[in-house]
Amino acid sequence: EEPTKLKIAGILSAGKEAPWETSFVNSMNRVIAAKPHGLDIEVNYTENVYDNAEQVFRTYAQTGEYDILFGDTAYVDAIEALKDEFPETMFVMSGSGNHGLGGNAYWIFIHAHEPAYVMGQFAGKLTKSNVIGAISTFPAEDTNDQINAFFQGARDVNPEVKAKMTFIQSWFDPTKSNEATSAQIAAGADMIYQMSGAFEVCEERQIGCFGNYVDMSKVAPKSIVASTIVKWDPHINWIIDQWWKAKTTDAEFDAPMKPKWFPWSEGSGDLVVNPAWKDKIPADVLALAKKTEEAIKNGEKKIELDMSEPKAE
Amino acid sequence: MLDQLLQASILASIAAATIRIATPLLLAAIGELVAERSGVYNMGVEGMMLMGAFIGYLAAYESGSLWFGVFAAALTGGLMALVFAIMTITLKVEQIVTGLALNLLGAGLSNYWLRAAFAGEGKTPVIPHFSDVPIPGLSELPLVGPILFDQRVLTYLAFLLVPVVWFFLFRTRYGLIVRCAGENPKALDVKGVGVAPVQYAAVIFGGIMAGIGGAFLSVGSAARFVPDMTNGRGWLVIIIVIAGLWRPWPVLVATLAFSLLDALQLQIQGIGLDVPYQLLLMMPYVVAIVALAIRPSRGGAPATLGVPYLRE
Amino acid sequence: MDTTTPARLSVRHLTKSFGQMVANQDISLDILAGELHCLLGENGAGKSTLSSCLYGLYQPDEGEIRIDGAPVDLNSPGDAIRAGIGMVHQHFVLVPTFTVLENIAVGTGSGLSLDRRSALRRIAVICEEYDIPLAPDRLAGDLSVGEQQWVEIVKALYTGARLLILDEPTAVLTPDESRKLFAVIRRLIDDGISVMLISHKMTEVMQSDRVSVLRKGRLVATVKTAEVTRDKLTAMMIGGQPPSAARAQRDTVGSGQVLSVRDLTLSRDGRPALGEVSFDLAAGEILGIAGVSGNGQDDIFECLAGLTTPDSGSIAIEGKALLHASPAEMAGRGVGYVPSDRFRDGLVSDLTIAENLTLGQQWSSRWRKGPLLDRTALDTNAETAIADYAIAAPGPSARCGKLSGGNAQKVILAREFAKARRILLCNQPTRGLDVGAVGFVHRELQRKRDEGCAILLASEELDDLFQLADRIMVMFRGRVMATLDTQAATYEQVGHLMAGQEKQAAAA
Amino acid sequence: MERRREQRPGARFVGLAVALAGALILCSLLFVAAGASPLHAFSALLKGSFGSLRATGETLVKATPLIFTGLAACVAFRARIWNIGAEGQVFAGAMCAFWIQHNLAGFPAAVQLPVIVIASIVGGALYAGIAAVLKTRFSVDEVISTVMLNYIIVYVLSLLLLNGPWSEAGGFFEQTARIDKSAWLPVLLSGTRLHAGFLLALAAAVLVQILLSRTPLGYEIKAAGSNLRALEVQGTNVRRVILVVLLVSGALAGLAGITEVYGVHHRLKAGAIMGYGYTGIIVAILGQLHPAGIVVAAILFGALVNGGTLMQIETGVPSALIYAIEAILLLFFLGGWSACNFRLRRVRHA
Ligand SMILES: Nc1ncnc2c1ncn2[C@@H]1O[C@H](COP(=O)(O)OP(=O)(O)OP(=O)(O)O)[C@@H](O)[C@H]1O
Ligand SMILES: Nc1ncnc2c1ncn2[C@@H]1O[C@H](COP(=O)(O)OP(=O)(O)OP(=O)(O)O)[C@@H](O)[C@H]1O
Ligand SMILES: [Mg+2]
Ligand SMILES: [Mg+2]
Repeated sequence: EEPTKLKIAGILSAGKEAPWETSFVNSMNRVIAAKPHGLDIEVNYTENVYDNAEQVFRTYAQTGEYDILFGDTAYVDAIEALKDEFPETMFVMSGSGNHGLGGNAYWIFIHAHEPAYVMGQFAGKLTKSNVIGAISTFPAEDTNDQINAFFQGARDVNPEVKAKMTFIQSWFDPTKSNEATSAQIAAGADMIYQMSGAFEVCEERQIGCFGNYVDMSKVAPKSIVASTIVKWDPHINWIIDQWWKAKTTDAEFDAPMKPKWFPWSEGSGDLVVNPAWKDKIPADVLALAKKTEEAIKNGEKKIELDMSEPKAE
Repeated sequence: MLDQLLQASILASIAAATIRIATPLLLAAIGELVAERSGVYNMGVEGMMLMGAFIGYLAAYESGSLWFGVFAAALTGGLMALVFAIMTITLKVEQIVTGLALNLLGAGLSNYWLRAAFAGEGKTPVIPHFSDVPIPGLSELPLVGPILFDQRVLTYLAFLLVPVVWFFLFRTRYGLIVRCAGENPKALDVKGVGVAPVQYAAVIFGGIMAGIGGAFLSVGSAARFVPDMTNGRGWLVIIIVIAGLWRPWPVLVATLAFSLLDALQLQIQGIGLDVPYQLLLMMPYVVAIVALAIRPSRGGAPATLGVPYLRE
Repeated sequence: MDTTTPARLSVRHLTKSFGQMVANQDISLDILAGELHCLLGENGAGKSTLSSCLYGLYQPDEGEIRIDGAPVDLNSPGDAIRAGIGMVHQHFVLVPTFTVLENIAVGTGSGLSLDRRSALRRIAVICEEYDIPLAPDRLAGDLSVGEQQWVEIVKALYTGARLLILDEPTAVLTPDESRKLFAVIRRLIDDGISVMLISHKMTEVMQSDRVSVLRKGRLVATVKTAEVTRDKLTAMMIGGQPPSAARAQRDTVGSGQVLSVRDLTLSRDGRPALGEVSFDLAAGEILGIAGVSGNGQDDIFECLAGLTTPDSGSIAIEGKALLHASPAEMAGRGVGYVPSDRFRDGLVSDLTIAENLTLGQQWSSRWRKGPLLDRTALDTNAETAIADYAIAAPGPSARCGKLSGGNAQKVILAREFAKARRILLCNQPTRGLDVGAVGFVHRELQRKRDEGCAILLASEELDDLFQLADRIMVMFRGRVMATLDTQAATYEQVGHLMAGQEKQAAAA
Repeated sequence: MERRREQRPGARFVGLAVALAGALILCSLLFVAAGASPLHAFSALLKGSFGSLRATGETLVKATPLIFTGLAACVAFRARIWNIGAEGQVFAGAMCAFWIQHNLAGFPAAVQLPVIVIASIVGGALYAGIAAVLKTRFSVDEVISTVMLNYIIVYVLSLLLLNGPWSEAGGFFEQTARIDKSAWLPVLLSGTRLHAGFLLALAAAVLVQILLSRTPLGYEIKAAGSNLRALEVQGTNVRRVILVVLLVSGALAGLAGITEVYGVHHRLKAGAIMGYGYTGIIVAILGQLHPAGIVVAAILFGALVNGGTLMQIETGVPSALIYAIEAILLLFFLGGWSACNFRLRRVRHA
């Protein structure tokens, strides 16, 4: 007899308003609407979990009601402590800071470096000062990959480009992030990858900025050139498939030891150009970006996955 | 690399950033200065700023008016200060502890309310924010014009308040009363002037200023609220008042010094000087400690700061 | 002054208690217009409490206060000021960082601006009328004690008082300054202002028109001063015969220098505090220090107690030089120190009597059992001290903050006498004490001297010095003016020296 | 209104009961505002904190660091030394312990555990010692220095963890690698996470009680809290007292670091040890600066934080509310307690 209901706990490291969490929730909503395997999916979220993970996972697991405990970041310690005690429950961890545990502990990874590379091409082509920048929170593998790809994309189309890098050392401090932006602008940057999510200065100074995780065009209509969009849909679908397989066949949970990630071609991300900027971008640049996107998607072009800490020049 | 730092455009950027970073600190510090001059050590500035930032954002979002947001933030700061005043002035509860409790309250309530207000939306909406208002004429001055005279209204307000508060404290009858409350409240009491009303007024003024300082963060410089967005600025304000020897002009200098270090640190990162940024970020605190340790004068603290006044 | 003069202030059946403690019980008295009315009573008799009730600082539990016949509700000093009452408090209520003008003007006037001009004018008028010397622009913190007292008085007059309450204003004044104060009081009375004066000094009390005597919170009687004698008043106050305060004559002063001080020089905040002070002190001798407070006495004591290191000079105890000794080392040499401000320097209010009796010796093996304090030893010690010094307290574990001034002083004496094997430093040991307590302190000091202890005694009460000291050293502006043999010295001579007048003193 | 002389215990009890009722009503209103039934929320809170052996164990786990930081505040505050720096001293304790322990891989637990405990004491004490030296030698107010030291050490840890000598090989998170099991604080009760640190905390509470009430240092703390000057005049080196008090306070705070790192998270990272210092101050005050009271208050706070998780899962009330509840409890408690010191006086009119 096949299950008709699926109950998921979404265990978020920060609040839902943070872009990373927003992208997760948005993807989850799309999956719920799509009803994979005809399942009625219910999701209950807990926010700001990061340092209290073991207790939150355990509290969910002990209710016995939840099929999948879906964590959006590095929860390997908590999952390792619990996975054998709750063999019927499926545990999910995401991104860097984890390691493979197998069994009922699944590990997914989001890499948005491919669209980030294309954004880098925009930046490299559009910059007048030949100085581009990136502002991020902390250096972490799953953000470093994007920043490195962004810089790489720019350099590949414009060898003159110099890159500036600032970490604001806070998960979310818009004021600091804005000041960091001003500082980079003063240092000559006119194309900035905003990973710490504050666009006020970009808007004011009307320089080119790039967003990530979700489409930032509405947030900063005057300055956003393009945004990478993170889509968890293939990952979530894969997890649900794995769960379905285990529940409908005799197979045990058997998670791979390596992280599961999906390339752009499989819908793990997207690139949205701000409609308001479309006219300002020369046609050849748009064409180049289109071409690169297709090449990446059909496998002709491989973008190096560089997760080391990006450095300024 | 150093020569990069010394370029005119970079220096101008650092100067302008210093003034922006200084604004919320200065607003709150001026308020705290007056409160401490009246003898009350308000350690709840962080909580008041945070609630001010949140309510300012919420009110601006709901009403569509940024100035209404600022007004609501001032009200919120004032209200929290009223709670603080009732606790410490009327009920004589330890001031440091009450301040900590208010910080906790501010953090908890703003975070909770944020979640409750925007539950399910998954995202807090971005609102418009104040933009720069160049002062005609002055803002066109070469070099200093764009730095000093192309700022937000709240920034002008903050800097204008320094001479105003100086005049109030040292040139008016009420200023003398406020200072007397901090130096020897009994001297006020025996003149038939109630100590409590003076301290209430000073503390509430401090709260209002902290609220506006917080609002500057959420509607003046960012355009949204994020949990814990004050990020320790309330504590810095308390340090600034002490480093500024409880006097308006030195407080201004201390505020600018802290802000300059912060601006410098961001600029150095932006230029790409290969110094670990943690070192740069801790710089203001280290410098402050050293400055406090070697400062020549130790005076300035109101004599009965933090001591509740009892007649008997 | 006859009783037909209308009463400026009438108190009827006033009762005020603090918890169980009844500080004022059923007090009824009248202060007439233009009279000098003295309030007399032992420490803790309730004089300050009564004044505070009259000034609206405390609200009486029962009773009625009338001003010029009309009942008033004094809920705050503001009410009192409006009713024409001014008060000079037992302890100064000044802001040291404010100027004299600011101290006087704060809280007065109206409007936003601080009208310095008119304030200056009013102060000048008052100062001229009563011949009070004041410099309005000096910082209150820079003033001498006497000058601060003038500020307090002008402050009270500035608010337009018609009844002035002075709570022990002369306790800190020199004889000269006290005389001057009385001259001012005279003028006030001539102007029709009533003065209620609290004092422990009989010479001053005798100058009043009428005296009200308080004992243990109750009014014993109000009498016309002209109709009583000093002894009668004292008997009323303490409820018995006063102890005789005759100077105990001694033939021999102990031999052997115990303490030798040479050329002690000290400056504080850049200002000279002590200039080349030298003296010797022998076992069994009492050396008195006379001087207006603030003329270096405190500095000598702080140097000797190890609290301050002098800039130059030498201190030797039994020939052993000890210039940079810490308080603990000094105590270790058998030096006991009775500080002038007992609640600031001498006692910890939150500690019990037993604990205060061992203050500073908490690590001594005498009071410890292994790493822990030996409570039994502490308590036994305290019980002995309570008995020996007749300390009025419930027991060893009573907190010192609850003791009256006299009893607090006894706790300090008990501790320091035990510590003072060689030298006892006594700075103002009788300040603010009542007659009974003063007599007790005198007897104890004599006993200690007879045991062979060398005693350095500073007092603003010349009576203390003339009764106890073998020699009197007079200090002025940090310097020794002269050291006189008590037998040969006169009050007048010492008074002149205290005021820095060498010639007149020599002539006298 | 005027101050009461005598406290009747009855009045105090009533005052506190009223304060507690007020706090509960205010919290209930917040629950209602969040769209949850207060009854449901409170019962979830209770169930989550004491509903089972495991829940109780978890509550005690959460209480453990708070006991230490509460005691740290208690020792300092009794002497009226405002050590706001327990936060940084927790970091220092954890960092010092890790610094020494991570070189001891392979040693048996019997060696590593005592080393960890001692190192955390030393680390916390030394860091507090900086504030002590600043206060006694340079007269820098301890409130200021400790607050600034709190900020500085966060960056120092970050420096060490992020591409620093302590960062996890191949990792980018600001944390160390997992600590070897041999250095974990042993679990006391199987089926819970309750670790030996809790016993350590109880022992510390007893020791602090003895220290305060029975030893010469406790005597000095009491005296310093009332009249530091008299203590000095009477021959006690008050610089030493200030130094020792801050060292003891810092040492206690330092221990909170290892209970979290070696008892709960098994990694050194900022998030594991953050916030306990400030909360400890509140715990100390709620516990009336008495060790026994502090243990009770810490367990109460542990229960709130612990139960808050289940409350959020069951009722959807954001767990951030827990902090507001803590603050409201504290404010009402302080207000109620203080209000008992006063009685209203009817002003008679003649
Ligand atoms: N605020 C108070 N709380 C409790 N008891 C008090 C208070 N003020 C005074 N007392 C007590 O009331 C009694 C009267 O004190 P009061 O100060 O009026 O005495 P006094 O006559 O002025 O003594 P002195 O000559 O020492 O100044 C004393 O026993 C004192 O301990
Ligand atoms: N200020 C202090 N701080 C810390 N420890 C102290 C202090 N004073 C004394 N001690 C310690 O207390 C112990 C005994 O102190 P002390 O020598 O004062 O006692 P004692 O009564 O003279 O004892 P004994 O007669 O046995 O020498 C010594 O071990 C000393 O180290
Ligand atoms: Mg008195
Ligand atoms: Mg010895």
